[in-house]
Amino acid sequence: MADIKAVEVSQKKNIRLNNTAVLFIILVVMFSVFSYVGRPFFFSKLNLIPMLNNLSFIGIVAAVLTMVMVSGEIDFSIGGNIGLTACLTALLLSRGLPGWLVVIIALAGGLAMGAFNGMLVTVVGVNSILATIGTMFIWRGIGYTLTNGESILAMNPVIDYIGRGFVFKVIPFPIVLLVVVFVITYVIMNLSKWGRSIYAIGANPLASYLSGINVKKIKFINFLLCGMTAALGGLILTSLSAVGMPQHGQGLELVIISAIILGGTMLGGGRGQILGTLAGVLILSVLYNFLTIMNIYYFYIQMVQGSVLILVVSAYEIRLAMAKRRI
Amino acid sequence: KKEAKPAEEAAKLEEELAEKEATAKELQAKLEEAEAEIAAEEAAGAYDYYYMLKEYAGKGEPYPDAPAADHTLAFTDIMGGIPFCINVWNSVQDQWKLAGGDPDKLYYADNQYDATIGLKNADIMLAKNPDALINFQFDSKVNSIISTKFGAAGIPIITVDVPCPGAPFMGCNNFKVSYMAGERAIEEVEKMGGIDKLDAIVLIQFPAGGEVLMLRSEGFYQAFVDKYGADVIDPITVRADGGAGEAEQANKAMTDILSKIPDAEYVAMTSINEETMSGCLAAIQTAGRWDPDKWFIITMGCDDVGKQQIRDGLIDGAVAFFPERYGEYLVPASIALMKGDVVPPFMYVENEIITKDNIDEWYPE
Amino acid sequence: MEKAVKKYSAFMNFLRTPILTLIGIYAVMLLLFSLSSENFLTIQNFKGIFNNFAVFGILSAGVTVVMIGGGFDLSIGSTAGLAGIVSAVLLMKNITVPTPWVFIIAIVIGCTVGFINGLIITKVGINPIITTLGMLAVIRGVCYFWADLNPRVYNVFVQNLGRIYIGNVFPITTAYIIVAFVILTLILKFTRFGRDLFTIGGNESLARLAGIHVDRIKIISYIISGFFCSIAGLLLISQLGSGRPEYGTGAELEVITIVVLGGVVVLGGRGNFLGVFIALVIIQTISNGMVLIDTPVFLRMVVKGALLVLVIAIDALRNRRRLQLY
Amino acid sequence: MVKNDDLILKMENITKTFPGVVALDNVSIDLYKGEVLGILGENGAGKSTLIKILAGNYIKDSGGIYVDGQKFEIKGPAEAMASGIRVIYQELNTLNNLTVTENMFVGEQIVKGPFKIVDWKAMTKRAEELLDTLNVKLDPNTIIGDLTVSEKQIVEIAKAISKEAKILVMDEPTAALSEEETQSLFRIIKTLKSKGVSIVYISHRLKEIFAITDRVTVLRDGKKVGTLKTKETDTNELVTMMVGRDIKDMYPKREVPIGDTVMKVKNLTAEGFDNVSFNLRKGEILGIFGLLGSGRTSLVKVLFGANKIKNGEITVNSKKVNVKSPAIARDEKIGLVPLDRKVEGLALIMGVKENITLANIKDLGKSFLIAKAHERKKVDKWVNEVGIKTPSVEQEVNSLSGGNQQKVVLAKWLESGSQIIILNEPTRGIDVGAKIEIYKLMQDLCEKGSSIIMVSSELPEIISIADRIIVMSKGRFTGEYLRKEASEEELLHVACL
Ligand SMILES: Nc1ncnc2c1ncn2[C@@H]1O[C@H](COP(=O)(O)OP(=O)(O)OP(=O)(O)O)[C@@H](O)[C@H]1O
Ligand SMILES: Nc1ncnc2c1ncn2[C@@H]1O[C@H](COP(=O)(O)OP(=O)(O)OP(=O)(O)O)[C@@H](O)[C@H]1O
Ligand SMILES: [Mg+2]
Ligand SMILES: [Mg+2]
Repeated sequence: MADIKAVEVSQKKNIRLNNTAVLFIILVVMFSVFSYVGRPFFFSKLNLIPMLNNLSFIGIVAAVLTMVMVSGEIDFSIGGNIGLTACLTALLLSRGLPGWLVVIIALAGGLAMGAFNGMLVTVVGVNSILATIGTMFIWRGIGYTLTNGESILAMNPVIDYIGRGFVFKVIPFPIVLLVVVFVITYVIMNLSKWGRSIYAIGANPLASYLSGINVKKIKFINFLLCGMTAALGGLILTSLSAVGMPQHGQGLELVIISAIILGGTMLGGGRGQILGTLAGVLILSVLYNFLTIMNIYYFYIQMVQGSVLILVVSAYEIRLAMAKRRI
Repeated sequence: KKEAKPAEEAAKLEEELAEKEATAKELQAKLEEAEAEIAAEEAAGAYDYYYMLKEYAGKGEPYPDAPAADHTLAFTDIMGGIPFCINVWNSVQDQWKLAGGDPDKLYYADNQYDATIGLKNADIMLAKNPDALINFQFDSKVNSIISTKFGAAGIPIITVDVPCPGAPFMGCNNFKVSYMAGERAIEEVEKMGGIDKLDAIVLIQFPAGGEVLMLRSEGFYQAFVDKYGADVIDPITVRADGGAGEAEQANKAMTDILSKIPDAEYVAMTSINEETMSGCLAAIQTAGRWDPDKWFIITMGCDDVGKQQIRDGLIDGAVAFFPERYGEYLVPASIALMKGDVVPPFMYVENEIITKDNIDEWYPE
Repeated sequence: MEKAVKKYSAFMNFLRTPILTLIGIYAVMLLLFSLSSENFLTIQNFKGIFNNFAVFGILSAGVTVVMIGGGFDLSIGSTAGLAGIVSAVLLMKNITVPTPWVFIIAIVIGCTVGFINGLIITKVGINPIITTLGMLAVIRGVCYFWADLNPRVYNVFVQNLGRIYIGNVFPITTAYIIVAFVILTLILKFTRFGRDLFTIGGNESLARLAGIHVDRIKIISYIISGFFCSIAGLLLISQLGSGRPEYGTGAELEVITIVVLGGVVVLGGRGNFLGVFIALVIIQTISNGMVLIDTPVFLRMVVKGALLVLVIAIDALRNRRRLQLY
Repeated sequence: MVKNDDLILKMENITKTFPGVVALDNVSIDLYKGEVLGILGENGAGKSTLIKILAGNYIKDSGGIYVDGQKFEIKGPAEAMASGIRVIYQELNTLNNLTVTENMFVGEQIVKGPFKIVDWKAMTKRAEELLDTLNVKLDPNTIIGDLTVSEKQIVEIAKAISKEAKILVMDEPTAALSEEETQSLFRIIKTLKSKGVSIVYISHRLKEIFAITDRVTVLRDGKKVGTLKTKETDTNELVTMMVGRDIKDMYPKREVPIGDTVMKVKNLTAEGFDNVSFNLRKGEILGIFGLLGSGRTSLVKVLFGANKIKNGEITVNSKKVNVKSPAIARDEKIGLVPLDRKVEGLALIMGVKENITLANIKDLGKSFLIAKAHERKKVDKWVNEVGIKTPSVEQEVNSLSGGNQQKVVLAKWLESGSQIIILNEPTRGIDVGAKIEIYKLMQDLCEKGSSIIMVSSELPEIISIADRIIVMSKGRFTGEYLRKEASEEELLHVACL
């Protein structure tokens, strides 16, 4: 049969680089240039390890939020979640609860916040942008109310370890967490049945539903996971700063979403790569780190980051348009 | 004027008050202790090098022997771009030059009023391994972790305005300066005819900014309480959240506060900084309630905005923090620390109350 | 089959919007606050409430237009900030730019930003949320070029712009908002541009088929948003008496909250200014009322979020004709 | 070229390709002043594509368009409209949040005064007038989302005739209309014609073609077969031209032994239809015929669990089932090939592979993970068996031709092991070759013991392929025929009851 042959021809066009690969190439180029220009500070263990440490919680939340965004939804409440979790953690510790219990309660709190978002979106049917802008105010407001706006020291062996501990005495624990979360989300999104359903839902929720996929359930669980990882992010940030404060995580939603979009995830769902998100997080962090090393004022750093976002996404659009024309 | 609150509430208020008083007293005690310590060390001549450099700094002359040459200094700014911080940063840069420092070896990062960014910046500064760090960050508790890290790396820190464990403090004693402001306002109140005529005391605060910032207005209140008693002051005190030191939110908050005290004519007021006050002033004017003779306003800082407000007759005075002179303390102290010398644990700016009468002395136009 | 002609009035169609929910909420709020504080239901207080939403009101005018056309604008706060600081700098004592020129320059700034937004969104085809998110950062950075100038606004005309009360009662800023809302309502209802905007927001491909110049109209909608950012920027420096690079920070979230609360559909094609106006009053009344009845400061944030969630949830439930399946 | 005053429009050698399909191949038509030109052709022949090019909606690959003898480069819909070309599209396109009036004047509101103020009064009045001429009673202030399909279609017609046009194109305008409504439309066409408007009329209903057109152009597989004077031709000739081969080849029917009842539907009522009962037997192809809006889609959606049941019961293999969701339907081995495959059937930006396994993801591996080799093997099997032409199984289905897309949807249900397959307009928009393949596939399935429910509005197709045909009209069953008993006239008649 002629058709079979047609199948076998396959994949010649896939030699074309995908967006994620391009991002990593950009990252490598940036890295090399920065290492040279920012010598001797930029390319040093003393700089890069803390940089990774400091982006760990952003990366972790971004990875799971990527899952939410590929399924066509969004969660703006992550920053509020981080703030509330930080406050909760510090408060519970100050009441003398054991560290492990506090961690469990904090993660459960994250789950609860995720469940609330998920309910609003899947059961009530509210647009997730609006629902989570609303809950963002709620979470952060509760954080402020609980602590009366004050920061609370959060020192406890368990909590300390989450953000500042080392595995085998050398590898910072947050980096281990970051790697673990990225491996897990990569496996989920790229290798598992679950991830397949997520992509399908993002590509066409109606067709997925009409193919027997339980769209609501999957979206709901995505929100749950997102809530929980945001709480984990809150724990890491609490540990990194040794303080629980309601301001924690303020504005992080836009940083994280920018990184995800930079990584090639499309608003509206269906397209997106966990590794792209990793690249996006790294690019924004490396840019910040380098420009700060070069004594650039914060607002100009922000300008550069904003321009990079627009430029890279323009490039995606242009590539997509060119690919369409090529057919 | 407001009627007495129900007993329950009053009790709660009293409790809070006692707590606040305790905090204030504690602080005062610490302060006295520190002052004693400083005096002792001073007598022993331990701070001589710092004082010597500071003398040159104060005169604006190059420091002898260009002590900063070949050294590096890092400065993390609490919030780049606001007048107060611009003044501080400029003065640090000027002093660094006077000390013979290379501008390229003066590192800068902007903490953006954000603990997360502050931590990131601290780490980047750590990677640049400066000889000393001037840390200007908004949360004293977050500072403990920064202090630990720099301590481990053997890099001395000087902290600005917000305490940092184990690091010498430079800046203002928030409670003290706001107490000064309160005393000054009391003078005005007395001139006008005494406390009975005063309708309200308005404190524009930033609760989200933490305790240290709250002291910047609670001292004002305390001065009134000490003079007239809590039973007189409490019923007329209004606290409001004016936001993070930006005019916009303060303007809105003040509008609402004016509704809360619709009949108040004679009002004493302070706020966390002058940008905030400028928003409040605009609100008072817009509401048609502005009368320079009936509002007794003392602000904190006396930065460029504050000076203008004094000249414009909008405020009765400002407690000057002299941000443009912060560098005169910070750079000599940094250099002393770099050289392995010691500096006083508290370096307070000598605060002055600047009014329309004396502004031209301090800041000739 | 003979079918009776069903009569539909414009009014009935109007009731499909969340307007009733909003009015209900507002009534409850008025009741609660006036029972708990004698200072609430006073002219003095309402003067304040209305004057307080000047900037958000003006910004929401533009955002409503953009959102009806299916767009989004996150750059409003930064754009207002830019127009504000540049105007304030131009109004400084030692700079002699005539006031009308300052206004023109401010408006040109806003419209230019809007034009750039529109151009990127339509011609490059980037999602408006992403485009304006990027622009938010870029423009805020530009504002800081003038960070150390600290311009104060002494120009009496400019000061009065956002501060005076008509007949000593009615804030002139509210008059601007009403004028803007009425004019925009008329434009949306009675001009081709307005109708086309609804069409584009409702179904962009249909609009293209109908021969509507979709790109042009979208760009104009962003320019309108930019225009209102300019006005908001001028109001900011007028009301605050100074220019600062950070003015307008965070306005985007507040304004979007208001616009959505007012019943403008995020995906476009539906919305009206009456709803937005009521939402404005509601948001401002909440924060005012809560100050008057001594609510803990931070609870206000929770209440605002809860209100947003509540209203959009009610709207979602009301408009869900068939059970949502996925 | 010969100057001819009466020649309004000439489309010359138009070619247009889509990924995988040559939709138009050197097609030329011409249109004279005041005439009605019919365009005939099977589904997918390229009729809609041709007029979309004329309307500026698609850009042609090559060829020329001349209006009034002038070369006319159409860059977009606006230019086409400006030169007096108006189109009623086949796909209903309404703004469901807005009123009838607003929809009717989208992009071309009536304005007055120097400031071009939209004149709502005039528009409402004009809308009423137009609806009146079309003999419908509708309040122009109704929100259009509340209307039925046929009412929406009438609004679309009213919209197209609301403004003077030089060339009016109607792409299957009567698909959803009743006989009465169709007659009103014809009256209007005649009036317009007498005013000198030229009309392009596309329809599958030969009866209408004979009733209203002056000439008819026949397309087949994207090529023009010929143009005839309507008066000088007859049904047979046109059908032969359209099909291009013997009807027998076109609809290959095999007799498959029919077994026991596999699905039993009793007194089923839901949104869109009332009190419906029928049986489906093993190996059977049950056809459901009805006009647009007759309730067919609602019915199959209920059978598949995508719409809610109000009343009645469904039995599958003698077991009463409560099909609450498509997931349950799938587990009961029911599959649905939906009406609009791009919207309801396919994840367009995903590959052929992912789409084929879409309904059976749980079977992609024993663990949490996807066994890639296992998946690949399954997919390759279906690609071969169903005959999907694709450069690779990774290819985005977006770029496949309509027929191959449809085969992907079918393969999806085969992969999930469906025994009862519901096909809603299975051959809509696909070319003849692919059509025949689909018919063959359907019958292969029946031979293997599956049962099929086929919803179709194409009479020849349903009459030739279905073993038994149920006719629906206005949400009720109005007739049931065995294949041998059914005739096109009879079915159409019953469908209009
Ligand atoms: N946008 C598109 N993308 C890809 N292929 C298309 C597109 N539009 C049409 N086609 C293909 O072009 C061919 C002709 O389609 P067209 O819609 O013109 O047929 P038609 O004669 O109008 O059929 P029908 O009678 O079903 O309306 C079909 O094979 C169809 O699948
Ligand atoms: N959920 C619903 N709510 C209200 N009306 C509905 C609903 N579903 C269907 N209808 C109406 O019921 C009638 C039958 O609709 P249905 O879509 O089943 O027709 P159809 O014959 O399958 O049309 P087509 O083949 O074009 O899809 C239509 O008038 C439709 O508007
Ligand atoms: Mg005074
Ligand atoms: Mg067609």
